[in-house]
Amino acid sequence: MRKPPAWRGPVLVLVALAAIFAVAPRLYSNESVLFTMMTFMALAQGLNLLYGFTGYLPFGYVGFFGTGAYATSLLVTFTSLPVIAAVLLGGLAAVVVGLILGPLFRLSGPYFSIANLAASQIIYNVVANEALKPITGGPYGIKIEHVYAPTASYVTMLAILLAATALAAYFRRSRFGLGLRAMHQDPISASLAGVDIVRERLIAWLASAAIAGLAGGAYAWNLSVFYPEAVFTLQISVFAIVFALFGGVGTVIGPLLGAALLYAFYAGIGVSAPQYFELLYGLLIVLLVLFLPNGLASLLTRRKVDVL
Amino acid sequence: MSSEPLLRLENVGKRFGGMTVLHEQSFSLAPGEILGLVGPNGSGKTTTINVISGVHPADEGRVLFEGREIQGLPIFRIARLGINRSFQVPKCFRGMRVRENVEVAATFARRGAADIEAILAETGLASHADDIAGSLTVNQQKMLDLARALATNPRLLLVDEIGAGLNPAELGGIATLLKGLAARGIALIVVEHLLDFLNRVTDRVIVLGAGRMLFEGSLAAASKDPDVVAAFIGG
Amino acid sequence: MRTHVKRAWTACAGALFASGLALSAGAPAHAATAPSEIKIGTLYASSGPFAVASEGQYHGLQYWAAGVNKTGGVFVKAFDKKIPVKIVAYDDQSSTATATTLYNQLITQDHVNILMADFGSVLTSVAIPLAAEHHMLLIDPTGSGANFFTKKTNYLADVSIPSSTVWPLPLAHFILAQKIKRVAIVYGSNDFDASQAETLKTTLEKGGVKPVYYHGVPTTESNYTVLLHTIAAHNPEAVIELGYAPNDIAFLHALAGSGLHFNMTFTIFPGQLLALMEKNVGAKTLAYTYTYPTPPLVAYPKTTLGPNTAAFVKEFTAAEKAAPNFLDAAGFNTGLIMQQMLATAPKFTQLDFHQALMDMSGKTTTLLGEFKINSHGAQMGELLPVAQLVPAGKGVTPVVVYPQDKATGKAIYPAPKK
Amino acid sequence: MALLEYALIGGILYGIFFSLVGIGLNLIFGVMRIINLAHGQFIMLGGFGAYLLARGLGLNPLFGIPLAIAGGIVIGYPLYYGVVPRLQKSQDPEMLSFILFFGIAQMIEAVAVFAFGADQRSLPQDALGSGNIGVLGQEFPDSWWVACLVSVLAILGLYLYFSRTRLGFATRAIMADRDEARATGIDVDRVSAIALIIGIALAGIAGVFVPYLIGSVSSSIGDGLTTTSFAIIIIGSLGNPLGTVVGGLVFGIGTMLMQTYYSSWSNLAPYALLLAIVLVRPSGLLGKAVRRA
Repeated sequence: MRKPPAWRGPVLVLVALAAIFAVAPRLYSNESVLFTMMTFMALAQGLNLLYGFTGYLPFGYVGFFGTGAYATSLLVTFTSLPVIAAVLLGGLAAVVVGLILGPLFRLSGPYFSIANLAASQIIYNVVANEALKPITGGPYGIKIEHVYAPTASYVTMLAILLAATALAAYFRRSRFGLGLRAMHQDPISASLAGVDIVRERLIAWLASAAIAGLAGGAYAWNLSVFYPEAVFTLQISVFAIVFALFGGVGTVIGPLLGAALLYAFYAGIGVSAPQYFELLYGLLIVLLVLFLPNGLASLLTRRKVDVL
Repeated sequence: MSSEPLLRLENVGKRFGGMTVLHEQSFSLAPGEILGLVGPNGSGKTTTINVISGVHPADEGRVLFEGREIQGLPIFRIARLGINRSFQVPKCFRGMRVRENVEVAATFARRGAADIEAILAETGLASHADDIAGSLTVNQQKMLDLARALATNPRLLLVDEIGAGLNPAELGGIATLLKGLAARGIALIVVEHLLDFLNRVTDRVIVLGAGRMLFEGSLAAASKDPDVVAAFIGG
Repeated sequence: MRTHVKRAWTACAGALFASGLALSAGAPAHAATAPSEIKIGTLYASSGPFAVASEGQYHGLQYWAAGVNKTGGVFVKAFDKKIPVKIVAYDDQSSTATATTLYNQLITQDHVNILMADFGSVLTSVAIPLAAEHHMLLIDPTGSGANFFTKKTNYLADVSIPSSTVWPLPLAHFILAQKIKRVAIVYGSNDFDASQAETLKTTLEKGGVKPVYYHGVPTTESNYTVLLHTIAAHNPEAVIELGYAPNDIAFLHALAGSGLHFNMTFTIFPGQLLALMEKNVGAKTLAYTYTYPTPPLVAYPKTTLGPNTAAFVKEFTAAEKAAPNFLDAAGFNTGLIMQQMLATAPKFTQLDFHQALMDMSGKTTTLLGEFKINSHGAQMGELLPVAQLVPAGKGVTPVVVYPQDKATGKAIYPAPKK
Repeated sequence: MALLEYALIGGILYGIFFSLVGIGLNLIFGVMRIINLAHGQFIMLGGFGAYLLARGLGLNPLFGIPLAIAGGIVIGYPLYYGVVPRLQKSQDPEMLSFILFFGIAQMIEAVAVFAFGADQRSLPQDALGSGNIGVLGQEFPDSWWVACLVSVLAILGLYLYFSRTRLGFATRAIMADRDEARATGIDVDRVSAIALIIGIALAGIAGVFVPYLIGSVSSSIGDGLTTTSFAIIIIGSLGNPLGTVVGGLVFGIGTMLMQTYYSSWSNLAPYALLLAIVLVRPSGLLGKAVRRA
């Protein structure tokens, strides 16, 4: 009754994001920092799709990222597909991995997280295995310099970030999202209300996987020379989790805000003293869990502000 | 009344680990009928409800709803067929508002439009519609459970110990509500310890003891049955 | 209610812009005339598997810079005057991902005049495409991985260590000369070790010796106990372990604890970081093993550029109160080469820098030996001999056993059991 | 054949040691339903403790054992009262503890980097005996045997604690049902705090031997050890500390066989085992890990 059109908030956020990252390279020339910031914003948002809306924390989220990065690079290496198609297929590869890992949902929260972490380590150890050197390059990394295109990959990553954000807005505002929220609170009651929790959860999981896979593909394109460690390091999961938690999971702007602020902070100061950041992030997690489990966004929701 | 009952259980059994908690349970229920389930703790009352609602699927036997086998179906399918329930310990969406709790069920059950405001009024929650569910009292949360179930337009409603902790006036209100639902054609299975309360809503009860049906008939007759007496004293 | 949504995203946008602007402070300064200082950008690792070596290399570079700045800086031919040197350095913590961002930072934000890689092939590898992309000459002190040097380039020069394609040649020839038939090779799965292993294997096979065991392990491997038993099951006479310093330490540890004995055991890093290895694995374990001795363990008395090895050791020890290791020497040598490059390049451009290095190639000898790079950027000079570590007092000392013209003694083969 | 014997005997030694590695995590979970994601970091601290004693003070690394116990008390006691009751009041203590202890893990790791750098450190080779002890002609370093012996003693001690002491009995009561235990007058907080201390101390004791068994200790080994420990206790039986020994042996023998015959794939072993077991036998071996829904 008192509501403006439901699409207005999401559209404003998307337009703002696009505008900011379209203009930013003119103001600040280390595009690699901007690119990485977008990567982490997309990852935090992608992780939010699962964790924020279902409560399942994908500790091995980096596994999808690495899968996307390698699938894209291998397609570029062994086929003549256009890179952008390879990036899309990188997202698809992550979805396939997500489907294979679907049975993990038989496990309750923390065991799901640990098993997911184990799964990501398996993917990493397979991709980085000496025995697969002829295919993946093994521990020696992979090179796709011949398609190196900083601007195109930058735009692609921006598109992925926008897609992730649009998905989060959909989850937040739609009937589908209502079902997810209900499931998050009480899966049995949600089922009794008629919510197909298995299907809803799987869709959220695959959407989350797809975002990480796409981001991995675009990241690989931007780096163009990388070692398996660079796209499979647990630090990527850690950053995505901390950023999303800090901003506030279950919202649309929370993960964006968290990732932008903390990564800017990291890029500004942290690169020269990373261990301070590990300490700070650790402390931040402890404080958030104890005092602000719903992140920055909850400072607003507590005041009854309707945060998107 | 048609020849096919709304709900029929045929030799339904349930085990947990090595222990059988429900033996060869068979009974049926017609639309608009209220069936009371009584028995000591651990006799299988809640298990029966869990089996019918799909929360814990049966290991043996058949559960037929409108002639269709439903054992083994996921909970949401059973709910969409028109079976719903409340819980002894209420399980509402604690972080959502009261109205949203009901909206979820009205949205997903796909059983026709539900009048959310009417359901809220019926269950005495109208004045709390915008409160967060977790902030309600336990009794209010039980009513919210019921409201959530009603929003799916059920044909069979399973009510688990809704009377515990209520004062006589509140019990009277619930009894009226349940009878009103039955009058609309909704079949009810009511699990209850409070026999007075049960007596007010139905005269057909099944007495369970150690997972077996000991008696089926009126409450008054049940109290004279030696098996029933033994079970209650033994339990 | 919804207006708050707007406020929230505006705040988000504001935060982003603020952070972006804060980062971009320090606008680019393009030097059309002589800069007030020559900015040399590099990375070092204060921690991680490459830390010990990387810090040595960085230290050597700082020592060089302090030296030239004391005399007013380096002579830059393009501007015909001396200009002080400024080193812009970041800590990559041995992480390639961090290193990528930081190399970018050096190029795009700090606009360094000369880009110099961190220690070793792994940390160098990510800089190579970046340098090429930005048309910067990458001065590569110690990144020797064979696949860096596969095509002609103007943007890469390996200055202080031989390319892995030629590095193991003396070792292979020594093994063949000793008539060792059963050789086991275990190497770290990284460009540096794997390309050495590859060269070694190929050369041995050409000489009719097919390794009985040839296996890569993760660069982070720290437990060789089981592996050693698997190797022993192949009955090798010689076991060649090619790794970074932590691998070598772990390998030698495991060997000492295993009760196994081989006629010849070879590792790389005792020849570069002898003091560290002695401290970590003990002289007893090192005794009679083989290595590539590097300056200052081998000395080049005659140089055309800079002090000779002995003089460098003396000066460095006096200034730094500690004897230099190879990586200190490598860092210093890299400084010297850049100094000569600036002193001879007619114009202040990356291409002129590269040409200057090419012109120096084959005509320059430094404390590390002959400086000779090919058109792919690979270092073909500065070859390292093979030495055996023999007990001397409480420690061990290298005795060069191959090639003949550099030998200072004969190999004690098979190595005596302890 | 000799290789197979070597792998099997080595696997048993390695496995018994890894039972010790996992057991503290399992104890804490069993008693408090808290997931100590900093478990591997506590092990790492134990390793650095022994390193400091050995390299700094020239003591035998075995003095790291009392140091680990002291460390368990100093860390465990305030940690329990600082966060555990608060977590248990929350809606989902398992998940929140998981994230919280992950934060603690990050902090410990960062502090370790400040204190020790990120380099791999090893202990004096001959401190636990410089020779080899052979069984069936297969020789293993003395340090492996010492580690194995200490592990057996620690696990035996834990068993005696459970079966012979009042505190141990109370601990078992809490593991069976926390609320029930509280109702029967057990000081649940005190007993749980002691269990947390024991759990951390056991991790620290395991850490003392890590430099010998896996070659070195460095500030980054924590996460890997945590995951490995999870694999071990899930293979054993979650919440049952003594079942950990079974898990340890399966892991140890499996890893040794992999290292011997498929060494390049051996890093996969703990993860593959973990995943296989949670997916194939979720109810049988896992017990509590399976979702009730």
